[in-house]
Amino acid sequence: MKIHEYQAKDILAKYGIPVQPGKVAHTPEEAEAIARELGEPVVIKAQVYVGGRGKAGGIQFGDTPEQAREAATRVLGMDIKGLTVEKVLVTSKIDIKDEYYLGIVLDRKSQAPVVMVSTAGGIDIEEVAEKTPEKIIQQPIDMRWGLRPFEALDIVTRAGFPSNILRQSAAILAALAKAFIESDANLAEINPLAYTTDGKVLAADGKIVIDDNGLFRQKEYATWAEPEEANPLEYEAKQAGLTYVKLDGDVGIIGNGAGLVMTTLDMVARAGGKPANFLDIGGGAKAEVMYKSLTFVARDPQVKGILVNIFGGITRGEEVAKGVIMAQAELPKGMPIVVRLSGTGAEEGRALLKDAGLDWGKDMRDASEKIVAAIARTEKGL
Amino acid sequence: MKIHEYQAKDILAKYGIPVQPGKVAHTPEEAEAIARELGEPVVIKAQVYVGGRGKAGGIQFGDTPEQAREAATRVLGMDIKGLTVEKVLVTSKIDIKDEYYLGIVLDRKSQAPVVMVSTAGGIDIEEVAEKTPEKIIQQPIDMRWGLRPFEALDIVTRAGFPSNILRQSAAILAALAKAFIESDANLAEINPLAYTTDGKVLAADGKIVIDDNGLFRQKEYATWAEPEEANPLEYEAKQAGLTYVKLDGDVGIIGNGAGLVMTTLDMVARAGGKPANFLDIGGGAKAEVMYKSLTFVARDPQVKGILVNIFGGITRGEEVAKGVIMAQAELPKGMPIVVRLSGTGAEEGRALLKDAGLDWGKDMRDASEKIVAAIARTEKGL
Amino acid sequence: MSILLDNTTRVIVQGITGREGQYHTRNMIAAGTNVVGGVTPSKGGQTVEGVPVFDTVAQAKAATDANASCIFVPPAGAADAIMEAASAGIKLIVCITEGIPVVDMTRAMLVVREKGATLIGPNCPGMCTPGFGKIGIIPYQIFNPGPVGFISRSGTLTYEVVSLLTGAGIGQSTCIGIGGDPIIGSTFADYLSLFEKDPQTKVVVMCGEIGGSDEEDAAEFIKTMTKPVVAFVSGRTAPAGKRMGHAGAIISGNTGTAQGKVSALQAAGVPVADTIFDIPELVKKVL
Amino acid sequence: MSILLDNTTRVIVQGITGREGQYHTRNMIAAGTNVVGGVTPSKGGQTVEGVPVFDTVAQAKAATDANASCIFVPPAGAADAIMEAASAGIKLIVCITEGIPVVDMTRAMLVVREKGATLIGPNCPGMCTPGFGKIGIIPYQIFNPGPVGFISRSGTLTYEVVSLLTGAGIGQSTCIGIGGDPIIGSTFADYLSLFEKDPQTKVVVMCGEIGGSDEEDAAEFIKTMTKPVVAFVSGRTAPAGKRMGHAGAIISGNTGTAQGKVSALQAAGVPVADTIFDIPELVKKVL
Repeated sequence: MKIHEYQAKDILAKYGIPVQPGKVAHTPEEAEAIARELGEPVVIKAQVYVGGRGKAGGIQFGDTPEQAREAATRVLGMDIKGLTVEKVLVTSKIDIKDEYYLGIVLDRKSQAPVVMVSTAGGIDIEEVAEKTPEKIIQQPIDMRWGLRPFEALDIVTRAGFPSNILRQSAAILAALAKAFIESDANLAEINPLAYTTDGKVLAADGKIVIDDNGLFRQKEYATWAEPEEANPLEYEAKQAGLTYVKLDGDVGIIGNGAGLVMTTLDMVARAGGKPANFLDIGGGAKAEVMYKSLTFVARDPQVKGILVNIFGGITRGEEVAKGVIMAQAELPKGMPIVVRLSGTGAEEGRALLKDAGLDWGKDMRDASEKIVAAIARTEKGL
Repeated sequence: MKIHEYQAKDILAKYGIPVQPGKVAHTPEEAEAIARELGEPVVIKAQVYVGGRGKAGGIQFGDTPEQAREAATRVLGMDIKGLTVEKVLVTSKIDIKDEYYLGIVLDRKSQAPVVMVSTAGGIDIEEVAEKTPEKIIQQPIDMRWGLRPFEALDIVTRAGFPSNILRQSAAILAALAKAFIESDANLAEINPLAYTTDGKVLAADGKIVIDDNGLFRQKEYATWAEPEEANPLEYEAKQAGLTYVKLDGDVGIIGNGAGLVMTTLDMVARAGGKPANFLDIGGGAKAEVMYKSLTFVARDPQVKGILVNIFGGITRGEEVAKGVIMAQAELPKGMPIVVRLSGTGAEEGRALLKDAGLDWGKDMRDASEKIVAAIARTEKGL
Repeated sequence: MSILLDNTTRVIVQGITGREGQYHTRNMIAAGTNVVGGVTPSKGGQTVEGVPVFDTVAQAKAATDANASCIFVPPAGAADAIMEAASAGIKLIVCITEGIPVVDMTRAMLVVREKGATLIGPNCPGMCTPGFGKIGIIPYQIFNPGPVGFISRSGTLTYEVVSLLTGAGIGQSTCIGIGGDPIIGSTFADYLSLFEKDPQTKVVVMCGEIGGSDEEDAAEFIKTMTKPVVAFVSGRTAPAGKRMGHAGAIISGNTGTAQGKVSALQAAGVPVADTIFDIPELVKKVL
Repeated sequence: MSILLDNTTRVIVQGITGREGQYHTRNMIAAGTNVVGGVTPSKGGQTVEGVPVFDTVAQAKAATDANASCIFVPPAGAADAIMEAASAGIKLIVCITEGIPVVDMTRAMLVVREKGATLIGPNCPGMCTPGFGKIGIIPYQIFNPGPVGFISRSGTLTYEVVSLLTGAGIGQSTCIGIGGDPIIGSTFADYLSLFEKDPQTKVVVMCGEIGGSDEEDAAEFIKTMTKPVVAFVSGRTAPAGKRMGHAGAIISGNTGTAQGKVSALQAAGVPVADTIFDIPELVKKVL
């Protein structure tokens, strides 16, 4: 789960990492009030779930509260990579002398969080990794210990941080590792770690991604979930407990099992269609889940037809068929549905579908071709 | 540092360990009010830093708020092993079916906290260890991991806890280990862990001893320090930063280095005297520390004379002599002082002492014999 | 022969008293698996599906001499269950649980590696060896003994492809669903190495998907193998940055794309099926 | 010869820029110790008492080939400093710091043991080998080279007894203050075993005190030794349950009494001095 910069900084501050004082504002007036409260020049930063907001104009400055309001007026409502800016972080402007990078990312290969540290801060670390990998020091964390202070010190020293900021940087890195582990993070990044002209070392920007699987015990962070402007349906699906990803085609797709659904998307694409979504109903779904999934997928206005692909194991064919039939009544009139059922209860399910006059495919390929053809026919008004 | 049962239970509760609701009372009226608030029969438990309070009558019951007040009246002010009861814990009475023991103690030999678990709860675990050691399961904690849930489960299972309480007991034990480690404890004990007739598993009593060396980072617990009734001087010494232990003789003893002071006590005893205290001024003490130490030791009304034994290394003899001379003016008139100085600055120090008319010993034995003799002379009015 | 599961395998089920645990224990027994006991703390002494329940894995192992475990413990306790099994000396651990926090898995893997255990999963359907039984939730009836070793990151997709193989008259030696999480106990390369040594297995089918670089690593390993491998990769139409159901199925930047995996496999000389329907034919070609 | 410290020993000082660190570095160098560098994070590049300061032990070791470290780091960071030294491959670590939380020491000892390092202390005066120098804060001028190996839990008491020995014309091979904390890197038995193998050492004097059972363990070891041992135990008048200055000097129940230790040592055939003044004579008897 992505969280905003201001939320990431709240977590960092909780672990003792210095950040500029600041607050989030939803209106220019709030931004002005916060700037007045801070009593110093501020920076207004768009809070959106994408990178590159600086280049897009999502970071602006205000030396006075009035200027802060004006800057917030420009930034709020701005479109950044398809996302509308609905809130800004109003925070003290700092005078940065040098920028460094501290990051921790879950690494599949070492099966551990890996610390990444570089003196090349303030820029995209993936770019650094690609062009000048020697500028990044990487080290997996021994999860029995966490990152011990002397290890953090050794890492920033090896990364070539200047001697005078080693102690502070190491303390921040060790705290970042603690925050990562205790917050169930997949990624925790301070970029840049700023060394200011007045000799402070602080997290000028922070990014944390929380492991969805950890949310059950990260109760505070779980409440931070919010709809991504660009994908309101995905947010609602998550709230409804559905594993749904919005895509930009017109063929709604529902199946059981992530790999099967992904393969179904590929198959539909192969048949000349464009998948509108990914929806995995998981194992052992009952008719209600099928019903909910179909009606949910149909809420996407781009969807012109729906393919249901079920390989029954724990999931029973009759239940799937019942759910589809229940849902059909509520779907837009004439919207094509093709169901493919095999495995447990497939015979019974197909019988039910037949009675309800629903189309079915004999296998994934057949079903994919049928739904693509059906949508094409509907489009032509046939 | 010892803490009271109610404080230990606050810590346990913070780690999710079930305890009875309750509050501490300083007066019978407070006890009555707490009993009324709890709205059920209560037990009144003396809060003193010694064991065996039950046998001493320090635990009494009250089925009504009025009875609670009466019970508190009996317990408050009671003397238990030389300590006056100044507060009581007023807590819900529970109906215990079975009692178990969970403890964690720092073990020097394994250099780790060792978990000790027994079905023989409610009684002194040292007695169990002596008479029926096979009833105790012991296991050191791997400090890289802490006590993991499955290890806690394995321990309570091996200890022979009944199956139906294994899950809860293991969760409590794992939480106790976490509390131990994170609180810088030397000892953390739940005795008894009670299995109540209504099927609950909870910590009916709790004991935690905090490592003095950890107090700098256990800021909340550090504020819990309070004078032990029997040893107000020890409490004050700690507040003043002096390493002081009250004993029950009449020869005040001050030295540098714990081993040296202990040996000095032994030597004074050998010379026929009885040490009044242990006071280690540590390394590199200045005249002010010496002065403070002498005047502090003299505050003990039992003290009839003072022996100062310094082997100078970083500690300089002149500083010691200056401190003694400064203090002398404020000590009871005629109180004998014998100083023994050797090592760095011993010559200079002795010269100063001589000028001030103070007695000195050529070595530890000589000085010990001199102070014992001097006190004997003073006693006889010579 | 086969890999991992054979007639010496004695299985316990951790979380046996739960709905899932009980249901699949019944199925495993029906498939011929030698399920010798189960574990649920505070439920020791009960009997489920005719096998005794113990409070701890250590007790179960002592009483039954189990050497494998199947875990149906909920996410919050599943990593602990893995550590318990490995610490008790269980050498084959199959963890079905989906949704384990990844931080927990980083810890559990330290123990699994230290104890020299093999972990399949988590977030996997388990494995089966036709003729000997299964550990996990794979539908056993779709299998036939035969020469194909099968490895997949997915559950139902596995069943689809196995059905196609069986329908085409091609049987399987052992089938493993390796799990859809970012951190899993064993990867394609680990199982490929076992199949390479297994006399029964003549060809290996691996079904990969987007995310991570296990397929690329497998491709490297395949270059050292004598046995042929046929592959399929799903998620060609998946966009970057989206978690496609499996926690591990996510393209990060340029890492983990289906095209990258297909290219790596092809570079290792592996025929990669365009659709799953092409798999039986590719297998027949190399058999 | 001697133990632990000889002419191959190259010492760094962790916490060299602090008041204590700097002062004792000067004294160590004056005693002839080969101090090759110091470590204080964020102070790298400075020079203290003529030796270079580094930011980390790893850097110091790489630059100076140090094999021993003396730690003057404050309590909050001292255990970390021990782990840093051990992890960097330093084989002899002397930790002077008093007041380290015991929980920190339980962790540090895991690393010390894993890395095969020898830790003296913490909460100790360090050690010296007359003729080669010292690591720590022991006043070097009271020593003379000779046949007595000396081990003590105390600081100033050590100086007292060594002065008595030197005054009686008896010199020392190596002297070690093992530390007054409940958890220390090495115990009497560890050092006895080194002295047993050291050709220079003819007799060992050990000064124990109340608390723990290291003296009892030493007594067991002494039964296996060929060299004579003379002992002294302080704290005969100490009451139970009181911490006598040293965090480790506390009698718990019946454990850790002076009488128990004296009895155990006597049972192992060790002459135990009644007062420290009897020690030189006892040593002369067995020399």
